[in-house]
Amino acid sequence: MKKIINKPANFVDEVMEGIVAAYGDRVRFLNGDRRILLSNTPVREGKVGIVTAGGSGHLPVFLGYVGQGMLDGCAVGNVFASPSAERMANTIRACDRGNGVLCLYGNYGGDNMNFDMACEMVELEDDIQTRTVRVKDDVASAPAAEASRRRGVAGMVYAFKAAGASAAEGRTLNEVAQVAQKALDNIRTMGVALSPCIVPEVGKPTFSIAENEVEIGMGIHGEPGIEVRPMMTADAVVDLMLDKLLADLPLEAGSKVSVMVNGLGATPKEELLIAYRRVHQVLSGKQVQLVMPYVGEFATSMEMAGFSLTLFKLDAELEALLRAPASTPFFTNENI
Amino acid sequence: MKKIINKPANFVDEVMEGIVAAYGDRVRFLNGDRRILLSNTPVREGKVGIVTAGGSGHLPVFLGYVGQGMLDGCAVGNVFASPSAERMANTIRACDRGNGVLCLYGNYGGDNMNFDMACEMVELEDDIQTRTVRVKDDVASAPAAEASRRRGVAGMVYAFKAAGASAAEGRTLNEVAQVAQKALDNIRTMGVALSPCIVPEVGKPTFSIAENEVEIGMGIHGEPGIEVRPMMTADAVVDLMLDKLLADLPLEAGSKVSVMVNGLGATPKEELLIAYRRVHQVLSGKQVQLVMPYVGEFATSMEMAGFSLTLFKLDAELEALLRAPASTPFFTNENI
Amino acid sequence: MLDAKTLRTALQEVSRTMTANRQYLIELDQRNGDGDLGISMDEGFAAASAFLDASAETDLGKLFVGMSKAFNEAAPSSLGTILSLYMMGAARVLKGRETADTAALGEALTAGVAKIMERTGSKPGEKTVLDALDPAARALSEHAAEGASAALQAAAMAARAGSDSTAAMKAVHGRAAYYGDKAIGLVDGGSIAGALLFEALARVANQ
Amino acid sequence: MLDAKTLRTALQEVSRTMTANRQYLIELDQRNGDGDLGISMDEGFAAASAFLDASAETDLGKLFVGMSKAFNEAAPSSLGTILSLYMMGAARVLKGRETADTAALGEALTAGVAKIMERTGSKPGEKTVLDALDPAARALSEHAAEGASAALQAAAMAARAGSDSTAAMKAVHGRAAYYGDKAIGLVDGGSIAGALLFEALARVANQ
Ligand SMILES: Nc1ncnc2c1ncn2[C@@H]1O[C@H](COP(=O)(O)OP(=O)(O)O)[C@@H](O)[C@H]1O
Ligand SMILES: Nc1ncnc2c1ncn2[C@@H]1O[C@H](COP(=O)(O)OP(=O)(O)O)[C@@H](O)[C@H]1O
Ligand SMILES: [Mg+2]
Ligand SMILES: [Mg+2]
Ligand SMILES: [Mg+2]
Ligand SMILES: [Mg+2]
Repeated sequence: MKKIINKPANFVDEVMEGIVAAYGDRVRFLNGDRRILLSNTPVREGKVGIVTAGGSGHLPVFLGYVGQGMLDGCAVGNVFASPSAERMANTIRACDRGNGVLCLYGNYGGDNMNFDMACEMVELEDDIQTRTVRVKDDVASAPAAEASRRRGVAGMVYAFKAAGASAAEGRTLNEVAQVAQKALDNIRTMGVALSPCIVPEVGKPTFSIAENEVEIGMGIHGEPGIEVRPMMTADAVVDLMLDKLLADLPLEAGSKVSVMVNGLGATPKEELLIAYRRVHQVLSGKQVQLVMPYVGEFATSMEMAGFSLTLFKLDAELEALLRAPASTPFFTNENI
Repeated sequence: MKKIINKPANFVDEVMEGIVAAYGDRVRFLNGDRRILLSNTPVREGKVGIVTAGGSGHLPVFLGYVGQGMLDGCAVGNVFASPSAERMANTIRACDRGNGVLCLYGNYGGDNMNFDMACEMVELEDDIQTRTVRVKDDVASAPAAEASRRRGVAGMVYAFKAAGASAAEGRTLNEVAQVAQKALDNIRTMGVALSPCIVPEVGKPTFSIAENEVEIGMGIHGEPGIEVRPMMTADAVVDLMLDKLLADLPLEAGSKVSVMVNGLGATPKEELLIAYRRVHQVLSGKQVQLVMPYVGEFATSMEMAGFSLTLFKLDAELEALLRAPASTPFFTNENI
Repeated sequence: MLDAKTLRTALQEVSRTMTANRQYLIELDQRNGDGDLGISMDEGFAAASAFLDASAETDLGKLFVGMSKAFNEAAPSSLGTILSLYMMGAARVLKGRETADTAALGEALTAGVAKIMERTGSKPGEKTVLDALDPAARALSEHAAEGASAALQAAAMAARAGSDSTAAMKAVHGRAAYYGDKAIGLVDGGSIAGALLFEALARVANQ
Repeated sequence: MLDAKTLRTALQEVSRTMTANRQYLIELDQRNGDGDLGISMDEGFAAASAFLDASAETDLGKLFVGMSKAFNEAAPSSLGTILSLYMMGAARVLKGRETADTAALGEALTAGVAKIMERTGSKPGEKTVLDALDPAARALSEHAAEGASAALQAAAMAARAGSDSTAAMKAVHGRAAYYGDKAIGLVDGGSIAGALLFEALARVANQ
């Protein structure tokens, strides 16, 4: 296994220590718990808290979005595994400023069950109001008719941004939850993978992809996609992804969209730009206006090769939220 | 070959088109030449120009640093190959505002010869004053006694930042060149590689690294390093790199340093943070103060796995230059 | 007779079993999941066992609550969380008791199964751990009169048979659901963890 | 007799040769460089040849300047740039002439070698293209009296022998220098490109 790590069992703890070593001025652990990261940025009194949680191995998701204008706190589990309900509850408690907390996270079994338990705990034990919005943007993970089964992938970054901006404005918990849901209703993602990744404690790839093949629709933990295809050109892959995405989220002429081309970990920026070029060609051809491009690594699967494409259809409200300033150690839209 | 590309021969042109598709508000081609990128950001009258050039395949190096507070323009060649002297000369011409242009680039044969020719051309044909500063930060590429043979790697990003900030302040060409050289005198880099990369037009890896081995000191085009070692822990690799770097650039107790942990392309951010954690441990132990961490991908070799470590020793002047605002489509220090 | 001491012994054996099967469970989960099953079962049961080893508590209900929490802390994966729900469900029945006979244990584990179903919306027949846990609880209750050893033997056989039967099923929950028909023919990894759990309990009861 | 027409024919043959040897040169460069040698030789000579095909110019000096520029535009790699310096050096000698005999060509190519040495600080014996180009220019001048065909034959043999001799040398320039002693025993890829160049010229002169 070729990883720059020490003991596999210490992987997550050491990553967390690295984050605080580098960015200790802006983020901190909750009471020394190396699985809970909180923002140090001062926020307005009574701001609605925004909390997420999920497995490790997806940086900048989730920890990377803790900071100004985005998340107040985040709990992480082991690689690809949910943190415990207790840790989620502690995170919620730390992020409540009296007006409740939005739990905004990807739709995965373990996370769902644990967040439900955590919300129950803080409501019963601490009288903290919570709302839950689950990210289900991956069109490849279930057909539109079963959209509630879909997984949450890179589109969650846009949701963090929109919800974070609306909370920073001083909106109520219900309003923030509504805006997160509205954003998500306009967000769709699809990914392709070229190579697997290795969970450090497992030590070898969970799955394999043949040298001449591409997994269309694969999930960020290696969940199988829609089909395995012989390796295709960048343009052909993008066209195929756009077809699926646009079938689910039609973009009329004149509409505005922010496009995210997200590298899964091992794919060079050069290739992401070649993909963006094609998206731009196709959507411009449909008279769709592309604004605020997100090209880079926003939600990864460690060393997996491949990328995902996210469309975020904007109206005036969503665009303003997307443009609002945000700054975390791993993300800023200052130059987007 | 598993790359998200179309025709290998079109690789660089399509990357360039992707950059302008995404960031056309902030950068542009020079007269439609898809190998020369210029900044659109307005700068002060008579500002000294800063220009670089080199082979493609290292994003964000070099193109990614064209923008506010850094480079005025950049010419690129094919993957890992210098652009032509004519293109360099055109870039210099476009970036001169009457007070001359600093050519700041990595010390590679092709780039050196072509930049020399380009400087001769613009001096003879256009009366443009130029100064040349070559980046030679890679301690693994030659012993200290032959430091002038060293290659330029990730440390050039710090040099772009320092020179860019000093030019933005309105300093003269000589002053900007001096500051670039002073920064470089305080910058050292060393890299390790775990896997090779593929030049698209070549179609297969230039070299191989055994599954259980790590190349200590390998260059960003796969130039061989100091030694091949059995795979080591993150801490052991970092310790070894720090030893080499500190032998070349001693850091006394009380000194201040910005550390860059730069992923070569396929190495996950998690691993870079584990490496940063160790650097922080070791240097903090020596009473060295770490400021402005650069953890991420700043100078890559497409899909190569591995990372480099750069130390930038700061005095008050260099620290102020490093803190000065910079914003390009690929880089901002707003959140560093 | 289940009490704090036998519970401790039992969990030690379960924990050893999961450690021994760590790699096997990882590989099972890699076929149609993300491969963490072996890690979470190993670490979850180790934590539950460590909790019991360290606790002076004698109330079985409180011990089950503690195990549930320790398990969730250590292994909050899907199956880990489901098993801590299972222990939490059983805890309600055992609350206030320092001992439990086989019938009471059967009742408790039936409540555990119900708790999982209530919280996940899943039911037996959907290719999950429930296909092992549900028949095991039923068998335990049915054979309670025959004594702990025989009843747990029956439960273990029922769990294993239930697990075997998942091969023919189509998954509707969790990661396996994404594999659709591709996973038909594969036994559900979670149900195998369930069978291993009851087989370990049966071994302890037999000693 | 060298003139615009024979130069054009010669460059077509050189270009074909480099295309045919593209993969071979890539592989040579991969052993102790970055693998682009085949690409740059193929593309550089193709551009130089295309320039000649398209040009109505008859002044050999101007044709060499044009080739040099076209070559550098298309192939600004280390060796590409060195070869465009070579052509630029030769251009100065040929300036103002519409024809050149073998002696004049020898003089021009000797000036090309000098130009490379002046601009790169390299000299023969350092495991580079100079170890092919320098002996080739000398042989051409020495055998000029025997006619173009014989002289170019001699130049090609000298270039190849010079290239062969690089195997024993230690590189001090370019990427190969980073390989230090590891590259001893390997022939320099650039010198092979030099040998291929003169072998192609000899073939044309022989027709
Ligand atoms: N909704 C559910 N209801 C019941 N059992 C489930 C459910 N989801 C998953 N499981 C069980 O959990 C097992 C997978 O557990 P685990 O590997 O922890 O999941 P993941 O890694 O996807 O979070 C499955 O084999 C199945 O038995
Ligand atoms: N300084 C130099 N002087 C003379 N020849 C050189 C020099 N540097 C490199 N070469 C020649 O160029 C060849 C490598 O060319 P090329 O592959 O274009 O280099 P790179 O890819 O490193 O830019 C070498 O084989 C050698 O013959
Ligand atoms: Mg999991
Ligand atoms: Mg090269
Ligand atoms: Mg799993
Ligand atoms: Mg080369």
